[in-house]
Amino acid sequence: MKLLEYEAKRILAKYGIPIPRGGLAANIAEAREIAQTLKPPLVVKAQVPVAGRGKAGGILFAESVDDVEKAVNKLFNMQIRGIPVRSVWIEEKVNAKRELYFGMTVDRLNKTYVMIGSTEGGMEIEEVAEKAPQKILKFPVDPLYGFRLYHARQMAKRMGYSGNQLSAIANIFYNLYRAGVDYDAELIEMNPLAETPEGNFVAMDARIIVDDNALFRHPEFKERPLEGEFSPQEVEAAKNDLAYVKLDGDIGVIGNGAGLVMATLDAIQLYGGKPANFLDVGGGAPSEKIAAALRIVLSDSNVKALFINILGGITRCDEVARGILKAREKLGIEKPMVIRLVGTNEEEGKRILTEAGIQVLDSMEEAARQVVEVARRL
Amino acid sequence: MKLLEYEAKRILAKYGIPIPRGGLAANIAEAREIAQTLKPPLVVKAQVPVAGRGKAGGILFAESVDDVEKAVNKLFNMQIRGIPVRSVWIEEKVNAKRELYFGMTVDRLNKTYVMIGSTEGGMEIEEVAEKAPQKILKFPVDPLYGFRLYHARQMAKRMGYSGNQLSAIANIFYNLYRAGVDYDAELIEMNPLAETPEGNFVAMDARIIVDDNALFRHPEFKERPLEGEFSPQEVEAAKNDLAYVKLDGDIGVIGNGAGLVMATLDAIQLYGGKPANFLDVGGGAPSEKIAAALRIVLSDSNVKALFINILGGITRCDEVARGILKAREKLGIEKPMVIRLVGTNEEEGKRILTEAGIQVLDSMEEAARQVVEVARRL
Amino acid sequence: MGIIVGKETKAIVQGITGAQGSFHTKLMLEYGTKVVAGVTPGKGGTTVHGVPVYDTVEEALEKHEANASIIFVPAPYAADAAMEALENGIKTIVIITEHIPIKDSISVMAYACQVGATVIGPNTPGIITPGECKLGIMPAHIFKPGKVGMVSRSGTLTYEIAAGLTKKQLGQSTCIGLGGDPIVGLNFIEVLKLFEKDPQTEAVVLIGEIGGNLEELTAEYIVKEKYPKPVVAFIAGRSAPPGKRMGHAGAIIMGRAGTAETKIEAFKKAGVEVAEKPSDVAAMLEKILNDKLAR
Amino acid sequence: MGIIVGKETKAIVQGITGAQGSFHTKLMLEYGTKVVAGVTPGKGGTTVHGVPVYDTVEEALEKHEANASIIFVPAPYAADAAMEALENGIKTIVIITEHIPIKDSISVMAYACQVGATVIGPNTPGIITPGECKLGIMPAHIFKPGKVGMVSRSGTLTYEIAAGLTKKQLGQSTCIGLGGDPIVGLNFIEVLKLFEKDPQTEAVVLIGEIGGNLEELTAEYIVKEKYPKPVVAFIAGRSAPPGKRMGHAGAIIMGRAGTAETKIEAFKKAGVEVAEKPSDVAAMLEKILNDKLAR
Repeated sequence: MKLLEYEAKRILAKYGIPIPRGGLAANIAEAREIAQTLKPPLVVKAQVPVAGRGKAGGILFAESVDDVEKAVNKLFNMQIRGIPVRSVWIEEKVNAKRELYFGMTVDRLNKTYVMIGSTEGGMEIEEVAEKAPQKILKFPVDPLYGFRLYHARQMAKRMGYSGNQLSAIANIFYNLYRAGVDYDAELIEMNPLAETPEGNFVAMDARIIVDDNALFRHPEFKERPLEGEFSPQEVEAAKNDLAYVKLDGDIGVIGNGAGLVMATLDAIQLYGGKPANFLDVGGGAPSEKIAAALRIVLSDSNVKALFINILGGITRCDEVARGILKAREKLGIEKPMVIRLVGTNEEEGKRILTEAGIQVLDSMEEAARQVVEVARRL
Repeated sequence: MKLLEYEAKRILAKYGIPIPRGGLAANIAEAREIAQTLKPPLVVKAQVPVAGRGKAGGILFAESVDDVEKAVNKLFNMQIRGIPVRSVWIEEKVNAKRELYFGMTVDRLNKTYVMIGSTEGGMEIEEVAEKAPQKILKFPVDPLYGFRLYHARQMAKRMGYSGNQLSAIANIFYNLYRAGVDYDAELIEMNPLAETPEGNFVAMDARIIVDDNALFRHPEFKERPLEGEFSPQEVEAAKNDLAYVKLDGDIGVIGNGAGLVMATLDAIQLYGGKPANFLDVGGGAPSEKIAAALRIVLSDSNVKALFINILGGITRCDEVARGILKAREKLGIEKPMVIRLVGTNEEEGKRILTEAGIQVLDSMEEAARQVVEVARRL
Repeated sequence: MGIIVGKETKAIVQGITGAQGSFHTKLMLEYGTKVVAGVTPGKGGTTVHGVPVYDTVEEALEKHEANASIIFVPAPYAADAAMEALENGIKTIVIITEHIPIKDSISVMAYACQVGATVIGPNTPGIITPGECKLGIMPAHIFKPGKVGMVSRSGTLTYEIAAGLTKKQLGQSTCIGLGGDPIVGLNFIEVLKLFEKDPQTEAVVLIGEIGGNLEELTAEYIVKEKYPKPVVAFIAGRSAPPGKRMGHAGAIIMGRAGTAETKIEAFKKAGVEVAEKPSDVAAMLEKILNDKLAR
Repeated sequence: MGIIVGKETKAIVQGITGAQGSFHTKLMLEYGTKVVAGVTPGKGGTTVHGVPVYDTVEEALEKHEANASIIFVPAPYAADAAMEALENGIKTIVIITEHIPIKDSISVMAYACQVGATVIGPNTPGIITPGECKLGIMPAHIFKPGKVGMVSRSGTLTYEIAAGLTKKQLGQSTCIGLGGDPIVGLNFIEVLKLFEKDPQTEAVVLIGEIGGNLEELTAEYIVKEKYPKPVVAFIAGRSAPPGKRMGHAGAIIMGRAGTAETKIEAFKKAGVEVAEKPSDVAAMLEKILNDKLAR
């Protein structure tokens, strides 16, 4: 779950990390009120959960309360990567002598967290990572003893800090780690972390992605609205514990297992078709979940034909078959369906569908070829 | 820091451990109000930080609100081990089919925490521990991975539980551990933990001692009044970071290091004297701390003579000497003092005292003999 | 033969009384896997398909000898179940459960490393040495004994490709699903090392997907160690748009590394044949093994 | 000779710029201890009594060879300092700091055990091998080289008894303060084992106090292993009233075990002579060593 900038910043502040003075506004009145308590120059930032917001015009500057009103008006009439702006964070502009990067993410190879720091932070950090990897400091965390203050000092030291700055920035690094672990973050980062001309440090921007699988430990995010961040289909999918990603083609795809669904998309593309979505029902989906998957995919009006590709392991083919029938009955599906169904309880599944007059294929590639053909003819 | 029963129970409840329904009252009106919300029979329990409260008459039973009033009146006019009762906890009486013990403390030998369980809990648990140690289950906690739910289940299993009770009691054990670690407990225990005729579990009594050295991590206890729990001298000592215990003799004792002070008390007793207190100034005490120690010891009117026994390591003899002079000047001390001062900066310390006309001895046992002699003559 | 599991494997099933645990215990027993005991807290004393159930792993191991565990315990408790098995000395652990928090998996892997145990998963279909032992949830009928080792990050895609092999009479020595999570126990390189030492395995199929850089590192390993057995790879996610999230964190595309293109490129550079679609794998493998025979 | 520290010891001082750290660095240098570097975060680049100061242990060890560390860091940070030294490969650590939370000490000891390091303390006066190396805060002039090993739970009481020995010309091989906290690194039994192997040590003085049951366990060990060197014990706290708390958790009396009586009884049963007052120790030891010589 991607948190918004202001949520991430409030968490950082709770862990003692300096952030610019600021406040959240959902309308002009609130914005003016907040702006009056702050010392210009100010920054007005659209709260949308997408990267590259700055380049898309989502960050504006203001010298006065009236300026802020103008900026907020502009942002509220804007969509960033298709997402409407519903709130803004207004804060005092930080004078950065230097922009650093500091974050934590998951280190798959070492099977632990990894802390990442760079003295060349800012919008181009990804370019730095690619072109000058030696400027990125990576520090895998001992999974038993964690990232400790002295590790933070070692990193700070390697990044060239000493004296009072050493302790100040090491504390920020250490507290970022604590926040990340406490909040089950897949990613937590400050980019940029500003060094001011006075030698202080302030987190100018912050990002947190909470591990979706750990949300049961964080009930505070349970009631968080998903609207605005995701398409209606994605919201519906999340509610049904389905993994859905909207794409721009016309063949609706449902499968079990991320790898198989990806390979299904690849096959459709290979035969010249264009998938309308990625939808993984996961392992062991009961019939209700299959029905929900069909409902979600079909709610996308671009979909001309449907491809259901199930290879049962923990998922049972009979459950899938029942789900398809349930959804067909309830939704009155008329769009053509190509179904491929093999694996656990395959015979029973095929029997159910065949008796209901639905044809079932054995080969995924043959099925992909057929669905591309069907969609092309429509 | 010893928490009171109600504080311990509220912490347990926060961690999901069932406790009897109840409330805290500091006066009769509050007591009646709470009693009205509870279902009799009720228990009225004096909130004092001493063990053996039940045997001392600090726990009374009540069948009605009027009964509660009588009980509270009685308790508020009572001292338990010299401590006046200032508040009572009123709760619904638990019907216990069986009284268990479960707790966590520090395992010095294994250098970790140890979980302790017994199906023979209640007031006689210490007797059980001595006479039938096989009935006490000890489970050292892995310092790296902690006490996990399955460890709790292993203990519950060995204590004879299975089925739904297994999970219920294992969760209680596990949550007690979590509470203990989170609150830096030196000791956390439920005694008794009741098993009701219906097979449920309820913590009838609870005790938590928080590691004094970890109080900086628990600011919620910072403002907790020490009065009532400790003598005025003990409160004053705690404020000055001194370790003071009142005893019942007439020779005031000040020394550095718990072992040395204990050996000093032993020596006084060996020569037929009776120490008035234990006071350890700890390591590296500055002169102000020495002065505070003198003030505290002399505020006990039983004290006839003073024995200061300092063997300087991290403590500097010159600092001690200055502290003694400071206190003598400020307090106008007239009671006889026997001073033994050797170790770090010994020459300087002796010079300071000798110049001020105070005699300093080298041998602790000689000094002990002298102070006993001086006190006897007074 | 094959690797990690075989005729000598004696398994316990943790979470045996749940719907999935019970269902797949039945299938594993039918396949011939020696399931000696089950564990579900609070359900001790019952049986599931004739397998006795205990409250704790400790108790199960007092009564039965076992050297492996397969875990169907729900996600919030699954890591704890794995720790319980590890602490009780079990050295092969298959975690079927998906949706385990990353933080929990990190602890499990650290513990496993400390005690020298092998963890497969989480979020894996498990492992099968066809004809000997199935410790997993894969549909057994698509596998048959043979000389191809399979290792995959994807569950169903493995079945897809295994079915293709079997249809062409290319049996498998052992098939392993590494698991789809960001943190998993075994990785490609470790499995390649085991296959290298296994006399039954003559070629390896490696099934990767977008996300992470383990495929790239594996390609490096193959070059550096001059890996002696032929490897055929398939990478899912060629059509994935960059930056989109495909089902789980394992499929987040991170920068330029981690795309299907970088992985395919890395393998091709390492002399590994890369299949365009799942069904190509069997054909390519057939040719490699025939050529080998001809030599 | 002696144990743990000696001429070969090269130490760093963590928390060297604090009042205690700086003061005792001076005294240690004067005693001849090889203090090669100091560490205080944020104070790197300065010097204390000629000893160069670094921000991290890592950095200090890049520039200097060291095999021991003595820690004066304030309690909330002291455990972290110990972990830093351990992680950087230092195998002998003396923690002078008192008031470290029990929870923190538990972590340090677990880590030390894992990496095979020796921790003395916390809340200890340290260790001294007279004439060779002092890694601690004890007043040096009361010690002199000799053949008596000393091990104690109490700081100042050790000086008391050591001074008595020295006055009678009974020098010491090594004196160790185990530390007054509930959780400390080295314990009596471990030190007895080291003294057993040390050719210089001919007798051992063991100074215990009320609280805990380590003295009782040590007595058991002496009996069971037929400990070959003579041991004289002193136990502080005979006059302590039961249940009263004497200065720190180390002195809580727990049930019947842990009183001075149980400890004295246990030692007497184990054939260990127990002194009634501190000054008796030297006299008893003198007699034992003379008897030994006579035999």
